[in-house]
Amino acid sequence: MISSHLPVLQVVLPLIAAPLCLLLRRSSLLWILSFAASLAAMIIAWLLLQQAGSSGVISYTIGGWAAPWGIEYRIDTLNAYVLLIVTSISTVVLLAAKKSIEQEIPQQHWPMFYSSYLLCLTGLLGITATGDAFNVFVFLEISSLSSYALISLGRDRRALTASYQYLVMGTIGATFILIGIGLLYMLTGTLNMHDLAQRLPAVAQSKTLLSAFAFLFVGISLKLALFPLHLWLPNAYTYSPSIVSAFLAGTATKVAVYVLLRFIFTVFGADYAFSVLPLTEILMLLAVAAIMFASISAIYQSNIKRLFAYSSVAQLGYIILGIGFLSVSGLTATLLHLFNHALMKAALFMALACVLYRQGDVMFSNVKGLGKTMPWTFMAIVLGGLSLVGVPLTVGFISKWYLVVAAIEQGHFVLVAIILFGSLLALVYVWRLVEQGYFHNSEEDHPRQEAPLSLLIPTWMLVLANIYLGIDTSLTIGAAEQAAQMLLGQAGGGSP
Amino acid sequence: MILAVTAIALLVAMALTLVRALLGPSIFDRILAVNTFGTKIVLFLGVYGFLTNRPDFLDIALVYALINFISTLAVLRFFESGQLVMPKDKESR
Amino acid sequence: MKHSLLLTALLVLFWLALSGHYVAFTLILGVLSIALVMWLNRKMHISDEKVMPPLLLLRLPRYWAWLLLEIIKSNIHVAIKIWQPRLDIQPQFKKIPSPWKRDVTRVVHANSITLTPGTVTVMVDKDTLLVHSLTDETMQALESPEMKEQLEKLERFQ
Amino acid sequence: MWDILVSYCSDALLITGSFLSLTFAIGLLRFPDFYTRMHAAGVSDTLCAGLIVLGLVLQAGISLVTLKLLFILLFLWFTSPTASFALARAAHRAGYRVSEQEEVASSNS
Amino acid sequence: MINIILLGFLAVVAIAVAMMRDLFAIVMLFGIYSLLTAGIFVSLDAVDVAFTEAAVGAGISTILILSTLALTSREEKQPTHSFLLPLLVVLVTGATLVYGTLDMPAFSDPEAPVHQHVAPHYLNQAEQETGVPNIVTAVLASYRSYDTMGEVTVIFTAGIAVLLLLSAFRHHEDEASNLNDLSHHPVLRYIARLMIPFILLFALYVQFHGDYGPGGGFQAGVIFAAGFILYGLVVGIDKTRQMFSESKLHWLMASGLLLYIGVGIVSLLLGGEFLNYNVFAADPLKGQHWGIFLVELGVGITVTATMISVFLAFSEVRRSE
Amino acid sequence: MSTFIDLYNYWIFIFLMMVGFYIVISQGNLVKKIIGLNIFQTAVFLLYISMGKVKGGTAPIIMAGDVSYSNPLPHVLILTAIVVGVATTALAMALIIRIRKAYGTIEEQDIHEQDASL
Repeated sequence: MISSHLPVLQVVLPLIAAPLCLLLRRSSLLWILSFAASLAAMIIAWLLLQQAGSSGVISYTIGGWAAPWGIEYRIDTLNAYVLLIVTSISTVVLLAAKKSIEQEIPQQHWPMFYSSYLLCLTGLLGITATGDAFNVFVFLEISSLSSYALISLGRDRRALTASYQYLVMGTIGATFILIGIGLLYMLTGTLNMHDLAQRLPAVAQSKTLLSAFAFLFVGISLKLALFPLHLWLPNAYTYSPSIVSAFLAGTATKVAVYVLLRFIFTVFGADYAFSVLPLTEILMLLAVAAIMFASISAIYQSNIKRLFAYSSVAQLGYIILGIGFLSVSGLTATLLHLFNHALMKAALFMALACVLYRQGDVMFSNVKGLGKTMPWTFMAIVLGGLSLVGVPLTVGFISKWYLVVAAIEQGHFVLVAIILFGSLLALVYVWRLVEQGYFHNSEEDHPRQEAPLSLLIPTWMLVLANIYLGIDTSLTIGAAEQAAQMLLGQAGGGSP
Repeated sequence: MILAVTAIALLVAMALTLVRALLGPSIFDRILAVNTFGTKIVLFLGVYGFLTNRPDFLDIALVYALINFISTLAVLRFFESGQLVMPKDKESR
Repeated sequence: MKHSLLLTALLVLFWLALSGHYVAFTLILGVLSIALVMWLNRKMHISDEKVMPPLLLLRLPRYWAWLLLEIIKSNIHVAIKIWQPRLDIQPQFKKIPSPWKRDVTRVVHANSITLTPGTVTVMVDKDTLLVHSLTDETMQALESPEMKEQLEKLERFQ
Repeated sequence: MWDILVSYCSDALLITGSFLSLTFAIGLLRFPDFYTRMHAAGVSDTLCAGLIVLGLVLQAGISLVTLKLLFILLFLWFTSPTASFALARAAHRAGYRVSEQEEVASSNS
Repeated sequence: MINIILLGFLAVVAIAVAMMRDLFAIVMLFGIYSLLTAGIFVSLDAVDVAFTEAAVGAGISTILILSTLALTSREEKQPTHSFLLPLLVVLVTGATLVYGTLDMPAFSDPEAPVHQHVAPHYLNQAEQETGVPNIVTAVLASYRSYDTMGEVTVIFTAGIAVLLLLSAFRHHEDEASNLNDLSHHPVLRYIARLMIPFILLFALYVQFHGDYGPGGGFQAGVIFAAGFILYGLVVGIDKTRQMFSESKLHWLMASGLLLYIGVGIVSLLLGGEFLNYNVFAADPLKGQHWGIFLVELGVGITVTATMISVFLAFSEVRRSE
Repeated sequence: MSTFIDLYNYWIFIFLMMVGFYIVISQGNLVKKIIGLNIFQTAVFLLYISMGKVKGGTAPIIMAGDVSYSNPLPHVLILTAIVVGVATTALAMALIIRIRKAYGTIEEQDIHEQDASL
């Protein structure tokens, strides 16, 4: 009986835990409850991925009302894959969260902090699971509002302005999405994505459709921090509490990418999206600009969190680049990198959380000699960095490999060069870190002082996943390829 | 017919009130205009309900009649507690 | 107690006027709602005020009628002033006595002044009201013995 | 016969109400300072509101709507002078005086 | 026709807001903007939306912005940076939309696709399927009740966020000045005490009659909270806080949301889909009735508690460092 | 010409949207930005509601008799969207109060200057 309700439980379980967190007075229970909710969500996501893999699309009508009238949850391999990314990152981050939160957040705020965290998770899961366009907007706002609150908890006062900036840009983005959805509704009279997909070809010539597409694209790009709409991201990631950075870096933009994919491929259909607009060119141009600009910016940062935030913008460039190819290998690269980037960024930000825990800050000066004082933490940073560069035997290599293959397939040799050059730039900023950590000594003589195990173990879990999944690729590539084929299979406009 | 005339008269009155709100000149003139505008909207909603034969929409007018004055009281409260004065004064408090 | 009953009666009337659905379910909800409001009322110490102004006011139809007449008269007065091609107004502040023992009378006094166009109460002090008046005439109307008489009746009323 | 009378009454009330609402809106524009405008605006809504609501009441006949309308009027008559008073007091406290020039008054308001 | 005039007013107000520097004046104009919007919503037949706008505009948003101004500053500085780029962005956005309008169905055309596909089902079937004559309520609380659950969650999230941001800045008991309320004004005190019971009862009426007329849990919650906001303004923040301690408000906020989710979970346990009210009673209409009633109650509770705690949080912020 | 009248409503919304959007991106005052954001959102709400209007229709509360009703679905969506708007405004205002406490100003430019001088 339970198994048929998995799609909705996926979202509702963390949602129930959120108000319960507010009521709990005992702080140890708070963490247990949050972690349990996240873990349960991860198990459900795993089960859903299995189900979707074996039986195709799972449709769940909420309230018992049939699809275009009620709200439908529609899980296919793509959803389930993204759900798994979000829940597993959230779970691992929460595993590490306790110590870091105890240090960075005043105790009176814990119940509300965990509550916000779970609400953010709920929002992200809701966006991913739903098959209703307006429902996307509602859950998008849940995740956004809670992430504004989470970011503002950073100890630096700039966290407040970062949060405000994100709030303004995020709301503009959400309102653009709202306009886009409204125009789609105006043309078709429906909000259900599947229904939209079937009704849109009839109005493909409409100018309104084109402007709906433009608004959705820009709105989602704002949420996704696609260059040049990324301005909110570096500050938001830099000044938020380290746990929040790790969580958001691993999940929020990934879900936004998913929404973009969903709208381009499922709702509008690749035929429409890529024929009416020069979408390939637009995406590639923006992606290349993101890779080049953000990587170079990253090199010049003195705050390491900020460095990795810029690197996130660059990595999103790779993700977007894969969509532009409109081929199975391109999309597979996108989806792979979605997962892989989530893994490496979460690992890196959690390693930074370890540094922050001991050093109180993550400027370059704090890293000096870190290879000696916090060897395990620093090793994690280095391995994560190497994965970011795309060194073989890490996950980063796999996704870059697919990207290069996709570029070669279509003869875009310039792009191959740019991808490699981007990796080179990544190597530069990772090398700066390595140099500081191993070849410089700290001014003061710090004793060897490793981060607490409860922080270090989850970090290393992610690092090892980075390496394991870089060697044994069957798991991720299988799901990614299946999802990519499904997306392109829909490109003809037909139903799966 | 008469209802329509009333509605139009109210709209004109609203327009004139709006002019006052825009001209000011003092902040109190604007608040006064907002207040008056609120009453006009209450009446307009009532008349409109009858004009369209749905007088059950009076509930909306009732909301305004009941709670629209709260924000004016809020203004007074902030003046009373000296919170809404020029920023300079506030720093010295 | 008397006042609570009166307030309850008013609330019942209000509910019945609003609801329009007299089936068991909504009626039960109505009873529960009124009970909740009265309970909150008590918690907020609203009705243990010695005198409940609404009830006092409702028991004074004569005062209302008199006030209404005043309102109409002064409305006409102010309307004429507005339409006069040349503005003929004498805006002025004045303190007028309001020597009432009970607050509620002063409230009625102040609000009655405000309700009649041409005069606005600006400040309520211990036993005076600061009033702004549009013209000399409206100010004189305030100081007329008639108003005082009416309010004295109100003060005596219990 | 009765119906016609009622409808005429209602029309007359509505027209007078509309006329008053216009009158006071013009007063709001015409009067020279805040306190005098106050006489024209918020306060006078009481009679204009009363006339219009009564006009509507006559249109509605005896029904629940009548009661609702009367409640609206009642609440308006309680809240409107209160809001006006609050506003006048706020202005007075903020140092807004008639005798002073408008510019001075608004700058230290 | 009427809405065109009102829209014209709206445009004028918007321009004025853009040009003015005095934030206080802007807030007041924004009040007019909200009133006008409500009027337009009514003239476009969206009474429920107008109701929401009325409750929010009159009851909470102006007061929140005023409190913010009281804690920050009133005048806006002259912006010095260039306005060309923003203007360009805005023009491009506008042009995209205008381009989009060229193929739009004409305004209020009954043949437009919006009126052909999903909506007719609601208009023709909803009353039979849910027993609710107000179709907006039927769609809101039954067909798309999941969206509404999201809506409550949004409110809950915002409440938590505001508490997270402001609760550390509450003033201590001794700092509470007697100036921060209006209780020494007999006029205000009496009128407020007279109005509060009616406001509260009206809110409850709105809560329970959303099935038949405009209104529902959200509007009711805001109006109910407005009653206490009035109380807080006139009688004192401290007294209001005595009635609603922090933990009590937390409890109420959470319980409304939990009630909503609980309805879903129970329907799931009874063998239906999440939020499928039909399974609550042998007669699906009865089930729908109960489901909608409980769900709206959950909305009302959370919204009331959130609005009150947001208001209190804003009012209790220490003014001086 | 007929297109003009048919689309006039939409164009006013677009105008409002642009004014609101302009306020958001051009003004330096944090409070004013949020008010602009509200105007922007309200315009979108109006766009939705106007697409639900049916000529000769009335509010979608079923009455006796043969009446045509306006489309209820946009109303439901906008109800939710208004709630989201209020929530965002409340959160933004709380943030602004905190920013003012931390920086002593609510002007974007002054904040940037203070951050840059660090």
